[in-house]
Amino acid sequence: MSEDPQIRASKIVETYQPVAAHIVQATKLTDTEILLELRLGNGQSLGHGAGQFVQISMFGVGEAPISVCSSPTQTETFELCVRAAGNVTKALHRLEAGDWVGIRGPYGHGFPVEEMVGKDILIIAGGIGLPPLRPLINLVLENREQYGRLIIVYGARSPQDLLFTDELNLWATCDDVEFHLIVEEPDDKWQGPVGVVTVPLRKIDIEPAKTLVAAAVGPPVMYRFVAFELLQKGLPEDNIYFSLERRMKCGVGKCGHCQLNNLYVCVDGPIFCYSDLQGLEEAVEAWAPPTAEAGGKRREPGKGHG
Amino acid sequence: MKTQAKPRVAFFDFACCEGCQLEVLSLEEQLLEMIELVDIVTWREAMSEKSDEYDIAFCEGSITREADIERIKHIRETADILVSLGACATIGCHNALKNQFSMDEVLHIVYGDRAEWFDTISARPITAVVPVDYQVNGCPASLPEFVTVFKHILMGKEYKPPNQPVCVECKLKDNLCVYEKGMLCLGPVTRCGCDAICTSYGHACFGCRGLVDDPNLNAAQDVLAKYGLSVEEIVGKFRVYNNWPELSLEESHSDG
Amino acid sequence: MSICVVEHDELHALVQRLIQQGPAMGPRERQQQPGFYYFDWLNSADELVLDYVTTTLPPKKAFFPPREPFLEFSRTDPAKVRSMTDEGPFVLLGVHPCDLAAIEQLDIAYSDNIADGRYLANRARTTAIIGVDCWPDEYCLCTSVGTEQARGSADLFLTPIQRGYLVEVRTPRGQELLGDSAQLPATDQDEADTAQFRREKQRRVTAKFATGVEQFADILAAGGLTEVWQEVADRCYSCGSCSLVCPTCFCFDINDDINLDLTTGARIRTWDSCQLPDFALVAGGHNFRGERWERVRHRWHRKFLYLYTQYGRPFCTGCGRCSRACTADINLVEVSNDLIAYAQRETQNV
Amino acid sequence: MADRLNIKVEHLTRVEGHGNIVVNLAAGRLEEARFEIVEAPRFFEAIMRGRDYQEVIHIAGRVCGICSISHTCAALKATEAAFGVDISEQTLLLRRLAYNGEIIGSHVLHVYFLAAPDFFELPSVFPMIEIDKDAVLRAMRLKRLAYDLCKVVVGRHTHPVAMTVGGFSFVQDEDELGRIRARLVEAIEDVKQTVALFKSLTVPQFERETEYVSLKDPALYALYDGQIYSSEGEIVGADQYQEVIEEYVVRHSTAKHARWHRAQYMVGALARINNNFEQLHPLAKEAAAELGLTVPCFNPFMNTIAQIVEIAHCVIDSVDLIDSVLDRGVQDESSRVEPQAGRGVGAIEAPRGTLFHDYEFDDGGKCVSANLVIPTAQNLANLDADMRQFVPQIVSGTREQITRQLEMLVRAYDPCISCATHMLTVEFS
Ligand SMILES: Cc1cc2nc3c(=O)[nH]c(=O)nc-3n(C[C@H](O)[C@H](O)[C@H](O)COP(=O)(O)OP(=O)(O)OC[C@H]3O[C@@H](n4cnc5c(N)ncnc54)[C@H](O)[C@@H]3O)c2cc1C
Ligand code: SF4
Ligand code: SF4
Ligand code: SF4
Repeated sequence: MSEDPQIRASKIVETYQPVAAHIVQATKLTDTEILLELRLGNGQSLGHGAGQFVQISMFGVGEAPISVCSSPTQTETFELCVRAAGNVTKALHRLEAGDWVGIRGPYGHGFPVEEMVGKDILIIAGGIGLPPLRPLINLVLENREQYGRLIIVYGARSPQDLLFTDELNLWATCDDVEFHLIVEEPDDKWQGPVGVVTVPLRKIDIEPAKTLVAAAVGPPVMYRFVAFELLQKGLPEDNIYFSLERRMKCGVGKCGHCQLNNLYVCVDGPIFCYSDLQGLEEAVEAWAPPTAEAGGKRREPGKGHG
Repeated sequence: MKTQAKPRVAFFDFACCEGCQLEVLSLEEQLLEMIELVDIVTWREAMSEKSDEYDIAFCEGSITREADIERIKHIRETADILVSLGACATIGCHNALKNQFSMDEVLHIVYGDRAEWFDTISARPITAVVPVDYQVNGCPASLPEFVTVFKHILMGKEYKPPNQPVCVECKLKDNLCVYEKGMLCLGPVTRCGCDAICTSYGHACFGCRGLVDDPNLNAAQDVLAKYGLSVEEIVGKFRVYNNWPELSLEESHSDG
Repeated sequence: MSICVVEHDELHALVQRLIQQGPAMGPRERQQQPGFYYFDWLNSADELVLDYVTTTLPPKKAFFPPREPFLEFSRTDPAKVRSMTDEGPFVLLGVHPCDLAAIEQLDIAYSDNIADGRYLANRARTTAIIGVDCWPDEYCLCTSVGTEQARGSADLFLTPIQRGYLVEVRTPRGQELLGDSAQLPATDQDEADTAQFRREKQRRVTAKFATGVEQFADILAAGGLTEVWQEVADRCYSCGSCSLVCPTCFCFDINDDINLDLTTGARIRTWDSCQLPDFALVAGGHNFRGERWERVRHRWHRKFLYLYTQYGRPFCTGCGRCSRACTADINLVEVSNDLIAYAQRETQNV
Repeated sequence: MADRLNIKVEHLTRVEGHGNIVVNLAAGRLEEARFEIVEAPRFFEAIMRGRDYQEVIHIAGRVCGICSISHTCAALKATEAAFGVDISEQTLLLRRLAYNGEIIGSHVLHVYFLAAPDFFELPSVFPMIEIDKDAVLRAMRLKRLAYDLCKVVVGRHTHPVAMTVGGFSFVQDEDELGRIRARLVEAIEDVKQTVALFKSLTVPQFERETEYVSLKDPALYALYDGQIYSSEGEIVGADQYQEVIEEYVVRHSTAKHARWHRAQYMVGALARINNNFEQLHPLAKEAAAELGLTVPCFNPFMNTIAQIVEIAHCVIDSVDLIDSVLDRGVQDESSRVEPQAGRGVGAIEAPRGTLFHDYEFDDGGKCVSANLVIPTAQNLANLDADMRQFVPQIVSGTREQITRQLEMLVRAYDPCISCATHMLTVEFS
C-alpha cells in the first residue's frame, strides 16, 4: 500500500451501501413464496446476468441474498421470489406495492450463457430452485432459435407449492419446450406424476456431449441424487452447472460465511461448474454419488461429541 | 402500527430474588421510551393496578409449588407472547439446586418440626412447565438482551439466544482472559449476550446464561481437571446455574 | 530506504509529538495485570511500551474494529440510509513484525476482487505505522512462516540497540514523521548491535513447524487427516477465541440494530469466527460445517492451504496469539506438527 | 365503627416479593391483624452446603436482587472472618462506597417509586409523570446515579461483580471515580428538592413505643460495620447475634420472626437514625430537621422520611469516600487468599436493617454450615404489633381508606419479602 492515502481514499467505493428500490408489485405465489417486482430508485437498470443475486435489505431486520428471477432482458424492473424462511424473508413477505427496500448487487457468477448457444439445454429445478433458473429459461425462450432442445424438469412438494403456475402452463403447451412436472405429495386433483425430480430425469433421453445442464434443487442432499443421475447418463462434468446456496453476509467474498473449501459461493458462484467442485471435501455431501461408502465416511462422528 | 392499540404488557414473578424486574426498572429513560410503545397493565413490584388482560407477559422466577404450575399455565393461556425473564425462569438457577435433596429433607433443614406447615416441589424453570416464545437469559437478566427481545417482539421478529460462548464477547472487548490469571472460568461453554460483564470486571464467569447448544463438556472437564477439580466439584460448578435439564457430566466423559 | 539512530529521549519526544498531533494507538501495559499488554489509544508517550510481549488483540482493531456500526438507516426514509462517517486520521505505533505482515495480508485480501470499501476507508485513515522489533515467547512461530523480519506496511521500523533505536526509514512518510528529531548516523557498532539482535531473536524462537509451509500445504491438500482433526476437536470448545485474536482472520457478521423508536438504527459489522457452531448454518436448519472437527480442519485449511494457494503466503504470521488464547491449550504448532507426523507415518505405511 | 370487617389484600403491590394483609374484626373486636408472607421459600442455606466459598458468596448475593451488595458484603465479611483475612484500607473505602450506592438506590426506589404514589393516591409512579414530572425525573436521576455509582465500583447494582474475598477483582481508574464524584456533588441539589417535596406531604400520625436494633460504631454512622445495639441499652459483638436474637417460626409466614428484649423489635433506617442520630452528616441532620424527624421517633410511617435523611447522608459520605480513595491514589492490590477452616459472622446494615451472614468452612474452603438472618424477617413481628394497635385507630374509615392506610403502613416498613423467606437456620451434621 505505497499509494498516497489521499488517492487511495478517493478510489474507495461504498461496498455495503444499498440503494433504494421500490416495490412495483407484490404477488403471493404460494403460502410461503412471494414475488416482488422492484424498480431501482436511482432510475438505473439492475443489469444482472442469469444466475446472479442481490443482497436485499429490510432495514432494522437485516439483509438476505436473493436470486434475481426475472430475465436479464427485462431492464426497467427486476423480480425476486422469496420464500419465508427467517426474519428477513418473513419481513419481505409483509411488503406491498409502494414500499421500499435496499438493494446491493447484482453479485456473483451467473450461467455461462455464451457457452450454451447451440446446445440442448436441460433445466432441473426442485422447489425454491426454480427462481434462480427462471432468468435462464426466459433467456432461452426469448432467443429460442439460438438453442437446441429445451428440457425443463420441475419438482415440488405439492401442487400448492408450485411457483409461477401461469408460466408452467405456457411451457407445458409450448411445442418447443419439453416440460416435466412432478410433485411428491399430490392432492385429489393432481393428475400428473408423483415423486422427486430424479424420477422424470431418469426417463429423459439426451445426447450427453451436446447437452448443457443447469440445476438448482432445494435441500442440499438432493444435489447428489441429481448429480448421480446425470453422471449415469454419461454427461461430461464440464457440462453440468449447479446453483448453490450457503450462508452469506457480505456477498463480495470477504465475510467468510459462504466459503466452500477454497471457493466463495458469492463470487465464485452461486453457479458452479460440476468439474470445479470435484474433489472438494466440503462439497461431498452435494456431489458424491449416493452410495453408502462416501456418505457414511463423512458422517463418522467425532468421539461421542458432535 | 399507529392505528393499532398498543400491546398490553404484564410482569409476573415466581420464586426468585426479583433482581430481573429491578434491572428492568433501572432502564429508566429507555423504559419511558418503551412505555410509548406498550401499555404496562400489571407489574406488582411497581404498581397497584392489575389486569387479567394482557398480550405480552414477562415472567421471572422458578416454579416451586403446585400452585405456581396453575398460575403459569393461566398466564400462558392469557398471553399471546410469553417471555421467560432471567436465569430462574429460563434455566432454573440456584432455586433448582435444592432438587439434589428430597423435598422433605429441605423442609426439615429449614423449618424443623414445623415442616408440614409449608409446601414445596422440586424447582424448575418456567420453560420446563410451559412453552415460551422468547427467552432472556442471565442472572440478573441481561439488560441489553431484554431490550433486544423487547424490540424483536414488537417488530414480530423471532429471537434466538446467541449460540456463542462468552469468550466471543470477552475477545471483542479485548479483555485479558481470566485463565491467564490462573483462575477458572465457565465462559467457554456459557452462552454469551451479557457483554462479558463478569470477566470485564476481572471476575470469572459462573455460567448464569446457561450452556451453549452443543457444549464440549469433555473439553471443559479436561480443562477443569487440570486445575485439580474432581468430577463432583466440576458438576457442582456447572450446577450453580445449569440445573435444567439435568446435566450429566459423568456420562459424557470419555477419559481424555 | 535509509537508516539512522534515534536515542531514547528523542524517540520519546517524537512519540509525544505524534500523540499531540492526533490520535495514536500503541501497546500499553494492562493496569490491573502488569506484564500483559493491549493496543489502545495513547494519552501520553509514557503509556507506550515498546518492549512488550504480544498483545491480546492485534492492532487491526484500529482500522477494523471488533464491532463497527457502518451504516445508519431510517425505515421510513431512503434518504436517511447513509454510511456513517469515520473519524479522522490516526497513527499506529509499536507494531511487531508479525503484525506488520498481518496488516499487509489484510490489505491484500480486502483489496482483492471486489474490494471492501469500508475496510479500505478505515485503513486509509491509518496515516503512519511505526514498527518495532521484539523478542519471541514460547508461542511465537514467526520463523516457520517467514515473518520474523517482516516490514510490510511500516513507515518507520525500530530495532532496539545500545544507543537507542536503529531506525529504518522505509517511506517518504517515515522521513516526514522523523521531522527534526535528531538523527544520528548509524555506526558500525550500531549495525553490529542490530545484526546481533536479529540473530538472537531468531535463536530464541522455539516453536517451530517440522516442515516448510509449502510441504505443509501439500500435506493438508492430500487429506486423510480426519483422525487428527477429531482428536483436536475432542478438546476444542468451538469458542472461536483462536480466530478472534488472530491478526489475519477477517471473517465478520453483519446485523441491524434498531433504536427504541423502531424506525432508525444502524447496521453493524462484528468480528466472527468460523470455529463457532452456527457460522455456516442456514435458515432451513442445515449446517454446512456442523461437526466440530470440520470446523477445526477449516481453520487450518484456510490459513495454510486455501489462502496460501490464493495469495502465495500462509495466512498465519506466527504471532502465536491463537495458542495463547486457547483455554483448551490447543497449540497451533503442536497440532501442525501432529498433522505432519501423522501424514509422514501414513506415507511410510503405504 | 364497622361491626364486622374482613380485609384481605392478596399479593400486596409495590413491595418486593409476595405478602398478604389479613385483618378480621368481629363484633367490633379485633380478632386478627397480621402480615402473611406467602413468598415461596428458596432454601438458600441448604444449597450452600458443601460448596466452595467463592460459589457461596456468588449465591449469597442472589438472595435478594434489591440489596445484593449488602448480602455480598455480609458474606464476604463472614468469609474473611472465618479465614482470618484482613482487607486493605482501599478495599474498605471502596466497599463502603458501593454500599452507599446500594442504600441510595434502594431508598430512592422505595421513597419515590413504591411509597410516594400512596401520598398522591396514585396506583404507581407512572401516572405521577403527569402530576409532577420534575419529581419523577429527579427520582430517575438519583436512582441512575446510585446505579452508576455501583457500576463504577463493582460493575453492576444488581448482583455486583467485582468484590472478592480479600479485595476487588477490578479497581476502577481515577478518572471514572472523579466523574462519578462530580455527579454526586451535583445530586445534593436533587436531595434538597426531595426533602422539600416530602416536607409538603403529610405523614400519618401513629405511635407505638418500639425497641430499635441496629449496628453501632463509635466512629461512624454504622452501615458497613459495627456492634449490635438495642435501644434498650445493650450492645454486643456481631458474632454473638445468636445469643441475643431469637428467631421463631410462625404459621402464617414462610419467613421466620425474631425477638430480643421485647416481644418484637424494629430494624432499618428509622432504627438506625434513632440509635445513631449523632453520627449523621451535618447535612443529613439538617434534612432531618427540615422533615420534622426528631429522635426518639416512634412513628413507623417516618421510616420513609428516615430513608430520605439517609439518602442525604450517603450522597455526601460518598463524596468524602471518593476523596479519601483519590487522596491515597488508586492502588492495584492482589486479593489472593488461602482458605482455612473456621466460622465467621458478617453483620451489616442493609438498606432495610441489620443483616447477618454466618458461615462455617472446612480447611478446603467448603461450606459446612450457613445461617442468614434477614432484616425484613426481624421486622415482621413488629409490623404485626403495629397493625394490631393501628387498626382500632382507623376503623371508623371506609373499607378503602382502612385498606389503603394498612397498605401504607406495610410499605413504610419497605419489606423485602424475597429476602425474608431465605432466613433459615441450619446445622449440618
Ligand atoms: C446465492 C443465494 C441465492 C438465494 N436465492 C434465494 C431466492 O431466490 N429466494 C429465496 O427465497 N431464498 C434465496 N436464498 C436463501 C435466502 O437467502 C435465505 O432464506 C435467507 O437469507 C434467510 O434469511 P432470514 O433472515 O429470512 O432467515 P434467518 O434464519 O433469520 O437468517 C439468519 C441469517 O442466516 C443467514 N442465512 C440463513 N439462511 C441462509 C441461506 N440459505 N443462504 C444464505 N444465508 C442464509 C442470513 O445471513 C441471515 O442473516 C438464496 C441464498 C443464496 C446464498
Ligand atoms: S475469561 Fe472466560 S469467557 Fe473470557 S475468554 Fe477467558 S475463558 Fe472465555
Ligand atoms: S480457541 Fe481453542 S477451544 Fe476455542 S475454538 Fe479455538 S481451538 Fe477451539
Ligand atoms: S493463526 Fe495463530 S499464530 Fe498464526 S497469525 Fe493467527 S493467531 Fe497468530
